[in-house]
Amino acid sequence: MDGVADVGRTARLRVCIIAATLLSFSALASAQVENPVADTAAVYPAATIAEPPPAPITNLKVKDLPNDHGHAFRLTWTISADDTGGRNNVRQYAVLRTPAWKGPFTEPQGAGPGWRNEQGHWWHLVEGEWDTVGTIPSSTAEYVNRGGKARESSDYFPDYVGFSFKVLTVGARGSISESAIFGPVESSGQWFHAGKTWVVLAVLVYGGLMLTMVRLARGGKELFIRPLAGINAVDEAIGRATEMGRPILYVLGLGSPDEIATIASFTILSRVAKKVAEYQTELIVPCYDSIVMTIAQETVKQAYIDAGRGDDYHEDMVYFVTQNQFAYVAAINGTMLRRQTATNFYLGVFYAESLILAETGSLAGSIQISGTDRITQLPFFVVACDYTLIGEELYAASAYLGREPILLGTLKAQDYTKAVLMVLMGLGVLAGILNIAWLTDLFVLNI
Amino acid sequence: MAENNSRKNIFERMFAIDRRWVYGFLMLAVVLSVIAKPIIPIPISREARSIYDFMNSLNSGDYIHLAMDYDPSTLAELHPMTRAVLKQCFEKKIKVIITALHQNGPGMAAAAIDTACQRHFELTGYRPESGKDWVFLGYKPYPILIILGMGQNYRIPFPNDYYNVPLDSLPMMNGIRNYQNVKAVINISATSATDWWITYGNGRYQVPLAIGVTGVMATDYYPYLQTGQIFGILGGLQGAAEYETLVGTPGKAVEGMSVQVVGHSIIIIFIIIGNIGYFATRKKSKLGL
Amino acid sequence: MKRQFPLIIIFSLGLFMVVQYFVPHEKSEFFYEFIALDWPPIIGAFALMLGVISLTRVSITKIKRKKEAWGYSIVTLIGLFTMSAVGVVGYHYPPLTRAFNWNFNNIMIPISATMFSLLAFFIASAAYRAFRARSVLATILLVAAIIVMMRFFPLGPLTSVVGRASDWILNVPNLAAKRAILIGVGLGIVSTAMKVILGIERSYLGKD
Amino acid sequence: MDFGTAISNTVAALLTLCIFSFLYKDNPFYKFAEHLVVGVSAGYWVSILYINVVIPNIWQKLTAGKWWYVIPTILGVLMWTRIVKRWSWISRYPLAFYLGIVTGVAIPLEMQTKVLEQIFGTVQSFAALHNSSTDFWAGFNTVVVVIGIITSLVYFFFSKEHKGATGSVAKVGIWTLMIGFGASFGYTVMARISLLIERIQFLVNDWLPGLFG
Repeated sequence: MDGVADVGRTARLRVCIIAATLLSFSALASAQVENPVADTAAVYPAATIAEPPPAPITNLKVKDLPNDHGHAFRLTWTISADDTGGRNNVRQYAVLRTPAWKGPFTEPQGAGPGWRNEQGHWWHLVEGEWDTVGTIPSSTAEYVNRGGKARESSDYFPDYVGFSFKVLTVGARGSISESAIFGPVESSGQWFHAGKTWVVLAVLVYGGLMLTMVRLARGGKELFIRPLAGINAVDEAIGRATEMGRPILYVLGLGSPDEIATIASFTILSRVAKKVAEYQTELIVPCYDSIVMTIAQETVKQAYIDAGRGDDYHEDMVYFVTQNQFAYVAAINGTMLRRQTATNFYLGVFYAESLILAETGSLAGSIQISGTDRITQLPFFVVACDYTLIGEELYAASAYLGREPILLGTLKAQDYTKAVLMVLMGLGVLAGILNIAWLTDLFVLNI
Repeated sequence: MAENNSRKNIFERMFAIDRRWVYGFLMLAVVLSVIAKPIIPIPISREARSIYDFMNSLNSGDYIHLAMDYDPSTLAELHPMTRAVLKQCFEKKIKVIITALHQNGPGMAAAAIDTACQRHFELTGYRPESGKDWVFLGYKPYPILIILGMGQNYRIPFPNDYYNVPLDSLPMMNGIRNYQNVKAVINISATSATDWWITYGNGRYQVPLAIGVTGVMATDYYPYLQTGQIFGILGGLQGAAEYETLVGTPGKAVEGMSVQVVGHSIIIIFIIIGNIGYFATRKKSKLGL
Repeated sequence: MKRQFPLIIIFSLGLFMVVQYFVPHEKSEFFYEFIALDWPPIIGAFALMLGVISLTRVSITKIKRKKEAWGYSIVTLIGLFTMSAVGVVGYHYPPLTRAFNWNFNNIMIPISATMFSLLAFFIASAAYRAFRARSVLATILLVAAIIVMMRFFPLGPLTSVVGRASDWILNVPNLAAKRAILIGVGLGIVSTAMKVILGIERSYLGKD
Repeated sequence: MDFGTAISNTVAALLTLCIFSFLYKDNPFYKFAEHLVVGVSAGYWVSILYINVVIPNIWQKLTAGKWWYVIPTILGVLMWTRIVKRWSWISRYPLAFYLGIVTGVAIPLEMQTKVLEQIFGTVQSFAALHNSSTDFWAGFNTVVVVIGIITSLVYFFFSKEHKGATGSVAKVGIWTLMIGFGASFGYTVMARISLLIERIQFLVNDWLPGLFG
């Protein structure tokens, strides 16, 4: 749609041009605001009807778009006096940029100055010529002229080249007034994104805390962790099973051996096995994953040896059932009902099938202690079991029992970070209540 | 004490019945209510309306990205959402870029697009075409890196579309580089792909994001709604029914919601009976917690 | 050599990706786009193929050793080979894709969709026998659950009351609870990622 | 409904009933259907990976002269050394390449979206109280939310004994968490039942009419 019509032929021709102009206007009005591809065709029609041009826009400012990979300018201005005021006849604004930037070409077309080889693609910089890089509806006071960075894409334009801008105010019937020219300005990419300072701070603080805490824990420093109600529940449940002389069932869940919840479950299993060895109660550990089974066997054997009952340990306490979700659960239900287990432990990674376990267990009248970090399973465990270790409590329980330096250090680092975050949030909320604008504006991420 | 014992064995017998009776009862109730096809009014939540209003505010020719990251096991809740969104896009001539980042999902996504085009053809006589009205990019492994890749340029992870047609030869895709050319991403998912869209899609590229998720996950995403990281949530079958009503094609989800009333009532009655029995037989919690 | 070099790769790549997030400049985007985002899907394809290979191996050993229920492993292998043959060959010989789509629509969809619908029965049976208000916490949970479950019930005048109560539960206490959990999960993911990059956590390397 | 669809629907319906038969008891039909879907979906992965990755991202890139795509392909094949015990250490290199990228990308963004954004969201909800539109209820709810967040965080705080003041704060925290779990419970029940409803809709509305239609 080239739009530039040569006026001054016969009257008939003028009429159809006016009609065409009005038509193109209606299409323009409905076209979307910011066309991603800079529309190089001149879209403002020549002034066909004597119409006093609307007032031009004032104090145009152009600067490189900050915090980006370059190839972008941000223009701001005050809208024309005739826009939503005065004669209110402003249809739109058009942004023009000089020098013109034509391309990409495979090789230079003709001798002339201004041919630039941009990584194998030829572009032509034409001084004194204007490109239209954007049209914006009325009552908008800013525009981002964003170019691509790939040298071969049609909307690419180079960094570190002085471009000047002007903004045309286009009247309802096509009359135009130009703003003052602003420039030259160079676009460039930044090496640090200022808006992400908060994120850098948070990552450095948390990383530092993590490293120091893990090193302290490895150095054997006594890091305090509060006693957990969950651990008392575990001990009480074992005690009750011994009174009733019925076996204890320990289910490590469906997780793979490297998942944190499964690792935490091994630590608690070793404590349960140690107590079971002391009280000489029977322990049953059906496993879903063969590697988890081997690790569980080693854990239980070691716990028996630590309790001085090495010879009481026999291999088939910990056995592999199957790798199929529902079949595994069905097999455990059978064991629960057959052996009338007094206490059932479900600690580790669980999915939707955990429901059937907890239901059969409560039917068999056994005490049930569960713990998982799968948030979607927690509601069902809470209402179906006697006690549930919720998410991080499972990690805390294993850190409390096992004192393993990495887990302990990480837990303490997370605790202190949460403390810092709570103070930060308190400060922000206070600023919000007292309406201290400059302080609450700090608590914003502009990425 | 005798009276307590007799009450105890009534409830004991009641709860000791074989679980298959419970299954049979639920199955029968659902089958009957599906046949009866009752219809209940569907209240529209703010979270669903904000997605509908946003889509309505788009002009024809705008682009949106529909990310269908689910597989057949959850199509009951999520397929009606996809169909309703596609219907709205085709009606308003909004161009749709579609991806399916779950390895069991692409075949189902292609089928969903086909039925949506067929329905649009039956309504308006025009059949939306690949490359003109919609583009289906298909599946690639490692969703996190695919979401980041599309943030830089769709062509990095997807040189071709699902039918192995090069992207640059699709008329709709020229001038479309990454999320800056797309008005919003609507992620319909049953997996943690939703978390990855929030963290790696909206978190890094600030693309406006709305989600349609299964009931299991829906409540976990309200914090993101408050911070504005997402601008709408369709929660499970209810979200699907709301969107079907908003788009004006009440279908499987709306019918399903009426049957849900029966299903939920059974569960609530079971919980209440169960607890009456529990308190009646005075089984104190053994640990006194 | 077997352990040191992978740790160096992880440390250098991980550190670059962390720093790259804060450097919007064009130069930092080159490696990010053309290596970090372009190559992994290719590796991912082979990694996923690994899962299929180990499934085949497990099924074959089950059949060879006549392990319990080995007959079903034959069904798995038949399903695997026909589907992949129809799919792969189908790409070059289009009429086969009809069979590929037929298998998907009439085998995968019905079975996967039905598999998880079993959970509705397990919830019903558990609701009847296991979901007890045995503690204060369980009571709060059940009361909130029942209110939320009745949010779309047609209760006449009561509908809007229950609806607004459920809406309040979702947007206030649930928002607070899930936001606190999110903060914990976020810190957990970041600490695990840091431990992997700094080589503190090496379990993925396995035993050599 | 034409003959072909009736046949397909019958196959789908029979397989659906095979899975439902598990409700009665674990039986050969259920085992058959389960093992069949495991095989078919594995075969489906092979085809999707071939059509969606091997051809566009490897084959066409190599044949288009971009030889450097050989490097990720080799790294991918090295991943298969995990099968052979003796060579499985080689698979650490592709794994290291992938893990390095994914963990590096995760650190800043998870911290930003799951931690900072949530804290700032709460702060901004208080700052927003001052614009005219907020009524009493919005203020009340914002206060309840911030109390809920702080008490829940204190519940997950392990460095200080839950006694006295901290104890009661943590108690309010666990109550908030329980209401949150109640909401999840309610929505999960809806999710599970809708899967069953859809299957019954298929059997009753699509399959049966087809047979007797």
